[in-house]
Amino acid sequence: MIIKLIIVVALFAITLGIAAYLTLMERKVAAWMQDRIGPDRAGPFGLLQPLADGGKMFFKEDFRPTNADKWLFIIGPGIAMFTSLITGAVIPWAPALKTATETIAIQVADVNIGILFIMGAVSVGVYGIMIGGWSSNNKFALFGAIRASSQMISYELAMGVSVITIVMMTGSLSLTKIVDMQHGFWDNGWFTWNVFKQPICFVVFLITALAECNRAPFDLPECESELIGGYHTEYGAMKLGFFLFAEYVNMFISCAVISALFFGGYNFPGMDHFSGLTLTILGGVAFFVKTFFFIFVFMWIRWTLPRFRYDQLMHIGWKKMIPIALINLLITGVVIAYTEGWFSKSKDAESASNAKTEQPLGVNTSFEKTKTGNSL
Amino acid sequence: MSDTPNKNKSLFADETIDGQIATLNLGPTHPATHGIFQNVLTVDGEKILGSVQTVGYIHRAFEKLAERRPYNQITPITDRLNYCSSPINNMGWEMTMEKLIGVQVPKKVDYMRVIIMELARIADHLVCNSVIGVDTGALTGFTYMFQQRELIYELYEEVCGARLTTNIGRIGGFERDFSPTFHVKLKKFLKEFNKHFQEFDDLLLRNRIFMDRTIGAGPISGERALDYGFTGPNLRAAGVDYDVRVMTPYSSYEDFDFIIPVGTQGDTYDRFCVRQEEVRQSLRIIEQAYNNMPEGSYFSPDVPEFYLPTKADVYTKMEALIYHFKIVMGETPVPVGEVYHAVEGGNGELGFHLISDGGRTPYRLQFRRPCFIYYQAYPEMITGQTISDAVLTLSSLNVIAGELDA
Amino acid sequence: MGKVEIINGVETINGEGFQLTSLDKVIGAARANSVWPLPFATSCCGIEYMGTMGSNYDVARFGMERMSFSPRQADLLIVAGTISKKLAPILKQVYEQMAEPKWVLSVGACACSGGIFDTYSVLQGIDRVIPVDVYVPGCPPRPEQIIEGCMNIHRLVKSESLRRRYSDEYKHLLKKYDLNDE
Amino acid sequence: MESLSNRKKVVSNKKMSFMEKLYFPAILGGMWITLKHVFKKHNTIKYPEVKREFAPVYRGQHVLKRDEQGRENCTACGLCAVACPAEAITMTSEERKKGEEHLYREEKYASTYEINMLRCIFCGLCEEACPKEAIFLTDRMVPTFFERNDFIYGKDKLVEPVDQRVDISKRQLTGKRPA
Amino acid sequence: MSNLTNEMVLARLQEKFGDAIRNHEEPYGLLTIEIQSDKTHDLIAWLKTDEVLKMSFLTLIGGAHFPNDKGREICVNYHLHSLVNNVRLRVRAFLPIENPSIQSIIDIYIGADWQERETYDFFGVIFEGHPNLTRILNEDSMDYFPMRKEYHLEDATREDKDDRYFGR
Repeated sequence: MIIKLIIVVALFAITLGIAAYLTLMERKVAAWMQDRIGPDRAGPFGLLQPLADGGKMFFKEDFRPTNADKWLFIIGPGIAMFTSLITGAVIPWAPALKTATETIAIQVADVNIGILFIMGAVSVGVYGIMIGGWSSNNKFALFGAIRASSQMISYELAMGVSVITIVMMTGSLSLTKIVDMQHGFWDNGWFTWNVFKQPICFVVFLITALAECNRAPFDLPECESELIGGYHTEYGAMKLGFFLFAEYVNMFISCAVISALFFGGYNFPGMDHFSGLTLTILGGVAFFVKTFFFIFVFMWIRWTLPRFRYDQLMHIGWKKMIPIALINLLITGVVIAYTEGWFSKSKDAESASNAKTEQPLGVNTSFEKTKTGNSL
Repeated sequence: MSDTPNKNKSLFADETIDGQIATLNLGPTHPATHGIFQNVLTVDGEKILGSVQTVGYIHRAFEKLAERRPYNQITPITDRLNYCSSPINNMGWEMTMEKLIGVQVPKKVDYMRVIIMELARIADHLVCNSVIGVDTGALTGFTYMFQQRELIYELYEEVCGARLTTNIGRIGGFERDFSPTFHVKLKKFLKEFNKHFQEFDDLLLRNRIFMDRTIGAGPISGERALDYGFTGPNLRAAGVDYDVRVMTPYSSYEDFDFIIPVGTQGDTYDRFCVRQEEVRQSLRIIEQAYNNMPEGSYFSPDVPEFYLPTKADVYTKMEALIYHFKIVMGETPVPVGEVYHAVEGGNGELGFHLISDGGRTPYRLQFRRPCFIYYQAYPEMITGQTISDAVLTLSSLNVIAGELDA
Repeated sequence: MGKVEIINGVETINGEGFQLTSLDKVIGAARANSVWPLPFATSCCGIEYMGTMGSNYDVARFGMERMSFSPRQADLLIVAGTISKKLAPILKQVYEQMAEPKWVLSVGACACSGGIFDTYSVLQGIDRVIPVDVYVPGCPPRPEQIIEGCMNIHRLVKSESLRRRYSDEYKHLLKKYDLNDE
Repeated sequence: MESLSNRKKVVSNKKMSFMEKLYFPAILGGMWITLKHVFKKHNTIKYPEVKREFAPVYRGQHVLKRDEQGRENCTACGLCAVACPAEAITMTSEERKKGEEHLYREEKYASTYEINMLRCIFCGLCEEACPKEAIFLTDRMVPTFFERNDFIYGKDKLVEPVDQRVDISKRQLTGKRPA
Repeated sequence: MSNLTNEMVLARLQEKFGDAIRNHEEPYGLLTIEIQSDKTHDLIAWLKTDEVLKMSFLTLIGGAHFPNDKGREICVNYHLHSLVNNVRLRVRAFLPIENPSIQSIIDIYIGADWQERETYDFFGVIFEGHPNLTRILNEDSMDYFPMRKEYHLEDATREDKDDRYFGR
């Protein structure tokens, strides 16, 4: 129990710290790509910049527009922040620490529907933006909120379908199981990581993750040149800070999920030579390296690409991403069925071991129902 | 979306699609306006039904001011018209004056002017195109191009001593010859610019996201554009190859070989492409002018009553001293007459209509400000499009507030 | 989050508004390194401000690259360019919409004094409608001068007591410009 | 519409090739460009520490020159004030008295000479107008101040100190034009 | 490009509009004709459609104020341009200051809209038939036409200036 508490607190602190420093990283990455230096005057190499931003926002006048809905205006950023923080709970950050007496999972909760939990929490997150944008009583904010919600709904579907593909291959919704399935790096003449098995699925997931995080080229809800600030136009001080913070936390979590689902999470080549604490630490390092690489990719994309237009965004979401994801799902299903021997006459393939793993297809259908039910 | 040019002729669409109609204030301080002007959009969701413009937020009474300033003090005022390419304005005004007093400047001055003016055109188009990039969300191209623009500013600085509002050149020539540093910097610029420019081009031009965004955004047909009085790159994007440099050559533009890039539909992508190509053509012109620069004086010796004598002469020669005082006091007589002179500014035909009554100040000086004239087409161009298109159209029209409001 | 009231809990040496406490210093330093500007760029100086944002000068080094076009989020109002009499009420409105603490940087001759445009339509200096903290001369100023102006703002921010915004002097200042306190 | 110049060339190509339709080639190409810049040396001038060199003819803060013997060149003729489009220069002239020959070069001098730096647009017309080579714009910048009144530059700030001469020799391109 | 000269243009114009053309001159090679103010609209409309002249581009509309010319105080200039022939033409009409009204050409050139509004704003020229003849650059509350010669340029509130120094 105490260990769990420590993990919770540590995760909370690390997430916040990383999110804070991601703002700095974003500014630095942008600067490097633009032949600039970036923040360098707040502390050495600008390392105190996030603290300065936080300090400033904390002591800024807290402002509420006269016509805004008072409570919703406050709740909005709260929801955004809360949902983005709780998603980290189900991510396995490192290989379980096996001591002589017990096995300590470096994870807050190994729920067996981990990935479903993340999807659910993320889709609640949009309410923060919607409420915030709507309650500000500002047209630009409202536009941002509308764009955010429709974008979330559209891209969640494709994201869900691409996740299902992985779930089908793994046979489990638990993130720990998905990660463990990708053990090591090379096995049976092929890579173990899902990205090599499901490259299309990965691309779809990456794109939808960008959209879910409102990152460029999908940053329509707050696109500065059109909507001034989008949903947070009327927000100032720490409430704005919450929104911005939530965005970076979301990005961090998304990248962690990407590396867990597709890049083997804490697995790394040659991990079998280690054990115990070393393995845990090295695995954790591997996980964070992967995560940060994807964060860099996110930023890299943001500072390179122009953004879509609203209707093009919808077009891509519904007419491209979802069909691609569905076709991929279908192919995967056929391949799985084939390898499992469903097409051969003998029913051996439906062995006891297979039946134990929670009936992949059954799970999928129920999962999809929940999803559609949610979003419509 | 709307691949066909906008057929909606009325400023306001009467029929509405289902849903509620809202008004949205684009400006005065909206980030997309890059300057200060207001558009009140009527929108149904993201779709724009109509727009009402308000301009005049930085009306500075240029024309009235010009009636109160002696001729040689008007050059600094013209700087502030289209401040992205102020040397073109300066030289347009100087050429107008030269036309009025009837002086032929040496060929070398013409070539020097061409170099400076084309540099200004490059700077102007770079600002416009990189800002289109910013408005689509790609900030990085903007920073690449601004580094190049900074080099152009350094070149101005070598010639005249200022970066943006240059006050470059004088009636009858230049205030000083190109310095050795200028030559070094210009050569370096000519050598390296293309590489960086190509990079910017690669970043956006054939990127499908960018193409999807810009193709069909804010289109206008050639006929309609002419009706509205479009000139410059925006008209050429609509397919009409009207260019003052070719139609009524001034400052020896007839000596140079360049093509006039045109577009087809007059949408944002056309405007972007036309400007990109114009930058390349300008570079070609600069190279031609620089390599064939004739020998000679950098000012016309024929106009002692307008071109300041050297300081050394002022101290030693009575005549020079008198001219000096007369020029500075603005007491030199000018012919009574009426001149219209047009140059190809960054945004189109920049005209100077000068009525002189022989006094020390212009009797009436009217600027033909291309922005002011074509910006009125904006509501028509965006009707039926989305807010994002409106923003892009605005930045691709390159509406410069200083020129818009005068 | 209500209004921040922490300041009252910190003891100052003699209780006066302009005496800096150590909290003042920390917060001042934080604020100074994170001044988010609202570029109210109307004309020529706006282009030069864009140049300052560009790679060659890079205001990002001061933590100022996040443009806040929404006045709620901005700390520094950079008025760059001519303000005509038609625009003056809008400028005032933008200033009023900004949340405390806020500063104003007046960039260029036109914003500072009307510059060359001594005409019927141009406001002769924005300090006729809003209080200005730092003036930057030039027409337009070089990016160096704009950075210099920003650094002056930073100095001001650093040395400003958290209490100043509640002081009588400040209220008097706002009253002079006919601005609401809240 | 027929061609007006016979020089026109359509430059925009809106047809996308198959590869371009796929989004990814151009996106990856763009990302490659930006990645290359990550490893490039930055192009920033760290302003307060590093200063970019201005052109010698840069039009910055004014200086009122003294001659070689330390006498003020200005004779308060007022040409600079007349030439100023921003009307930023004001002065009052005074007759030079006996015993002041070491201070002022001419018989008349400016007892007050003020430039309103907030009005000034640094166009350089005053420098050109001056028949006595007294006023020059230099490659120094006018600093920023908190108060409006600090920008009225009087003679105390404009006249160069005898021991700290402002070098304008390179600017004299204007003054000593080659024929 | 045909070689249309100013003489040919003038001859064709005089043939068509005869008496309405009061005056003509050629300052700096730009043919300028003065036309009766009530015929301006017809002339410009005809010029746009004429097969020979093809003056189908409106370059500029502007005003000028000549307070000493009684009955003809306000002048309205139209600059037209035949892009095909590359010939420019300046058409002007004089209006009395008591009733400076002239027919709007917005139905011929939609681009005349703002230029007419600007001319109204500056000189108070009433363009009959203009759908929205309001001030464009100045505030609506302004009660004079600032470009007329009798009005001052300077802002009355400026304090830091002493006119004695500037010779104005």
